[in-house]
Amino acid sequence: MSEAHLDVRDLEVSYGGVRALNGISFSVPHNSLTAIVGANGAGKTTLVRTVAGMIRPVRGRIVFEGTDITGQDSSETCELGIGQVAEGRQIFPNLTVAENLRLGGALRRSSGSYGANRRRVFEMFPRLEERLKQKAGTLSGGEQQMLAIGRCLMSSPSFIMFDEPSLGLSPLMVEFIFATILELKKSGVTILLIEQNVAESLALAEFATVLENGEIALSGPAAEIADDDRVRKAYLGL
Amino acid sequence: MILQVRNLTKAFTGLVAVKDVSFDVAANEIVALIGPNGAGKTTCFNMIAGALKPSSGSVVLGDEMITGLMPEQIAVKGLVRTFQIVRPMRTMTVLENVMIGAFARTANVEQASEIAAESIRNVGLESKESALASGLTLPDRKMLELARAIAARPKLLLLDEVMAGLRPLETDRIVEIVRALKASGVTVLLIEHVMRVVVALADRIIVLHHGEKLAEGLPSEIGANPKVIESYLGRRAKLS
Amino acid sequence: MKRTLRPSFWPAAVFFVLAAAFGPLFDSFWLSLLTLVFFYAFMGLSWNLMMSAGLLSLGHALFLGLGAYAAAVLTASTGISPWLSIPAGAVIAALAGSAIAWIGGRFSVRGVQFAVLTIAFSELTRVLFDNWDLVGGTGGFFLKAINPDTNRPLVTLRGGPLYFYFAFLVITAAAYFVIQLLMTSRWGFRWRGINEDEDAARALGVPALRSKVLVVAISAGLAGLGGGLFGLMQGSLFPDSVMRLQLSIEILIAPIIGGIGSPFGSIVGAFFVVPLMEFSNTLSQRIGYYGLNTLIYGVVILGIIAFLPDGIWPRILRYMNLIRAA
Amino acid sequence: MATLYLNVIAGGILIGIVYALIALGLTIIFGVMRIVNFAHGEMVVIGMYVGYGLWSVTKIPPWMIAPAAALVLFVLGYALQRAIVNSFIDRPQHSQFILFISFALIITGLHLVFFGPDPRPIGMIESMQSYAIGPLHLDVVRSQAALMALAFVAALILFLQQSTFGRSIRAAADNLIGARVIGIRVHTVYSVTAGIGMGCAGAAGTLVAPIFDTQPFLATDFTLIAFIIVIVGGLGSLTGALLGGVLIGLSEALAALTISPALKTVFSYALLALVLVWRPNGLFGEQER
Repeated sequence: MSEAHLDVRDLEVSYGGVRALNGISFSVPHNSLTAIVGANGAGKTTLVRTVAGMIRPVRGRIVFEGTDITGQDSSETCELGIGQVAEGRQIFPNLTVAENLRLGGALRRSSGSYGANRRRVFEMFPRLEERLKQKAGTLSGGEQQMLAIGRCLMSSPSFIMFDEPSLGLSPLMVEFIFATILELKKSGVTILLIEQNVAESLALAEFATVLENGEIALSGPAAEIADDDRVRKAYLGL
Repeated sequence: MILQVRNLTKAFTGLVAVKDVSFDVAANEIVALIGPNGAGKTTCFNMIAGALKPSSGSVVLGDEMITGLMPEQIAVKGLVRTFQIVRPMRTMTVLENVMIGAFARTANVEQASEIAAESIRNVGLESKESALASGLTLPDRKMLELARAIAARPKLLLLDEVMAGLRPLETDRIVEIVRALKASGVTVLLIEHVMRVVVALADRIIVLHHGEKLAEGLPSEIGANPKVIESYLGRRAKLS
Repeated sequence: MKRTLRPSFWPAAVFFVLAAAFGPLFDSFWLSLLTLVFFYAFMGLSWNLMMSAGLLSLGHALFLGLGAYAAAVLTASTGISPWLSIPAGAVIAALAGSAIAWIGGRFSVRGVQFAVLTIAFSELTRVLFDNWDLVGGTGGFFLKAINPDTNRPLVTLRGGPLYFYFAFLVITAAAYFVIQLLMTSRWGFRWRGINEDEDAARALGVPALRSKVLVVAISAGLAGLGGGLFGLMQGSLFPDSVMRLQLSIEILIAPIIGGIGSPFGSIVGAFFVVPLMEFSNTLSQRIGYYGLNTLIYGVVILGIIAFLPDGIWPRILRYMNLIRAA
Repeated sequence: MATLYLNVIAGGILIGIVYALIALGLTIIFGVMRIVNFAHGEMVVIGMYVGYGLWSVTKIPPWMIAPAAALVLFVLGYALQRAIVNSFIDRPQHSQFILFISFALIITGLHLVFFGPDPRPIGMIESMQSYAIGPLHLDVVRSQAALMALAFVAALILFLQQSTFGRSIRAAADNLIGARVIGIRVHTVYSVTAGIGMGCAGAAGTLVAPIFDTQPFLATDFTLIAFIIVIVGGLGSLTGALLGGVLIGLSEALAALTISPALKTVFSYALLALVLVWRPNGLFGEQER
């Protein structure tokens, strides 16, 4: 498939009465690790939620694997294979770890591979298997992040959006999460990484886009973006 | 010494968000509180401003113990805070929003309207004075949050990531505003991620990491501090 | 003051003067209907005041009832003039209101729980009044009949339909302007601030507890005053009539349908809702289907809230602005 | 004297279990959608009329009719949610409130038009009988009603705990954003939840039809009882609704015996005010939303 895994054209979104995204276009090549960086409030989470179908755009087109999914509900985008590890993890604290995982695998697309997905999640995150009966709310920050990723993998996604996976984690855990993301990419999943931690994500990604106040400031190979002096000054404090 | 924080601690069930943090803020100083996300910065602010009851420790404003007082009592004593996620009063106009801050200082509507108009001019929102807060863009909402706090005539102003999400042009304007506030005698304690701003404004920097005070000192000292670089600024960054 | 919300003084003043001027022209049917309209407009203004601070009252009949009983019992037992007993009733209602607001504020009982707390206190009081002999219990409390020839309405505050039309018109007008002044005072800003975002308002120095107690005290006091006059008009009081839950519901329909954004919305709402109530009552009596009135009333209210979410008055304002702009 | 207390307490607990079923319906709707169904009592009365109607034609005892009433109310709840209530989810609380008041007025209006205001008793021989277990006399009708109510509660809890759809309802209640992130059809969950909530009210209505004579104006009393129980128990908490129901059933029975039947609701309101002051989110509600 030559064209991009995800293609966004002139996307305009207003959220809570404010124009959060005004006319952004970018694409995510197949099996790539593309990063979107920018300060908080720049519209990154709005972008993720619009692609996932949780917010309806005012204008613009979203094309996934060649089909136009603009305006489709999140239940439809998940069935197509768009997975999301949301900002703040959004797990179900009062449900057990096992129930969180079962809910992730409850889609038609992944009903056949439920057992296989479950084994893969336990291989990647053994600690989840130890805590299956525990209420998800009692897990540590890092463990909740593992659960959020595990729950997403249960729906055998072909495309995963990570929204601020490093938020509030210890450096050690951030290292582990980023290693996991890289491992997922190697296993053939396309990754869209949204991060405030600019230094880390640019080091990890092949392509990057800088989002500022709902507009795309810069886009291209991650290495170039990292060397751009505007980015270094604004985001790396150099 | 305008603010004395002693052994501030906050423990939630199974997580100690802030552990034994102590620091002072001298009158008319600008102190920056930095650290990675989730280091406990906002939790500290909430405890100082009275929105959150500390598990232990004390906060003294001027010569008065304010630990455990209600937020409105602390605000009237001159310690006013802004919120990391802005909280505009959506169905009220910009002027009305800022007047609520002004009413902390005066009961007279006329006077409050004057104070509010002046604060709005300070932050450059005068063209949107009668616009509804719900229609403002994010940068304007940040300015509104700032104007509201200024209108309450604080002795000590707590700014929680007021620069986040702003373009360089807008952050420079806020830097000017904060400098003008300092010139007018206001003391400022700010949480900030944008290093450029921290360097431009801060007389002193306090670094929090995992709820504990990692370091405290002048910007140059902090920039060279190995622990700070390793845990927060990332290997390559260096504060000039 | 040129910058803040100028109270729409003149249009409202003209409206009230016209209503007064046309008063004597109405026959007794229209007088009694319009008196009821102004009664519900007045109660709507009182309910809407505490709603401006986000405090949803589902027990407003409690304040109305307390005012009515206090005025009636004080006048009957001590013989003092209604000019004193009605304000006394208003004070009693205001005290009850501030007690509920203090409990709500002090123990941070918010939203749905606060609304149900107001029900609890009003139902509690109603059942206690059912069993309280001083106020006649379920048997009711009856005011001495007045002799129309010798009665001087301005002394006894009782009289014929025209007198009560003017009485309720006057207190509604007074309440409207007092509330407008309150809403553009420091307290008005504070109430709106608390309604929008209580924590943000408190961070700016707004004393949440005091503000809530004050707004509920004034709101309840007004309701008590209206209750006092209503009691004199009815001539007889039963806990089940002046304190029943259905009355608390009827009181809040007009301001919500009219539009809770501005005080005038409650008046517009009453002008729509009360005739609708009366019309559907007479229609169902004439056709003989008991309950048809409730059905019609429900369907119309459903229609309004579904298609005019902000209420009638804001839509009329927008419409008028369109005309002025065109 | 002791047996009198014993029997009154038993009677209170039995009716309390049926109250719990009513409260369960109200609290599950609030738990998932943060909407308060102020027409909940009217839904109970629909269940009463379904019970009364089918009983007077077929003489089947009302407790066996309960599933039919539950189905009728499920369909009504699902349809109302799909057609109107879903568009009110993000509206301010007072307009949600007026919406349900209009439902209440319409339902009560229809009841009055079709059945008139006069009470419709269900005269069954069982109403007079009671099971005697030693000194304990359990009223037959109340016992059947309580058993059936327990069956409904058990079925509902089983459905929520074990079934996939039940789990997605609990997920939506626990974290709405999370539910949408993993692709749960939230509007379908809302409609089914509304159906279940009102189905509980309908079933409970049939069960109480032989105990209280069916008439439209009972609706407000059921709405208030459900509110007291749900607030005392904790808004959105299933255990809160169940234990709250039994607690209120018990306190009403004792208050009626020791003070006077007229004051039984006063006692419940006093209990409500006390709980609100002590734990504003109820006995089992989460303390901090």
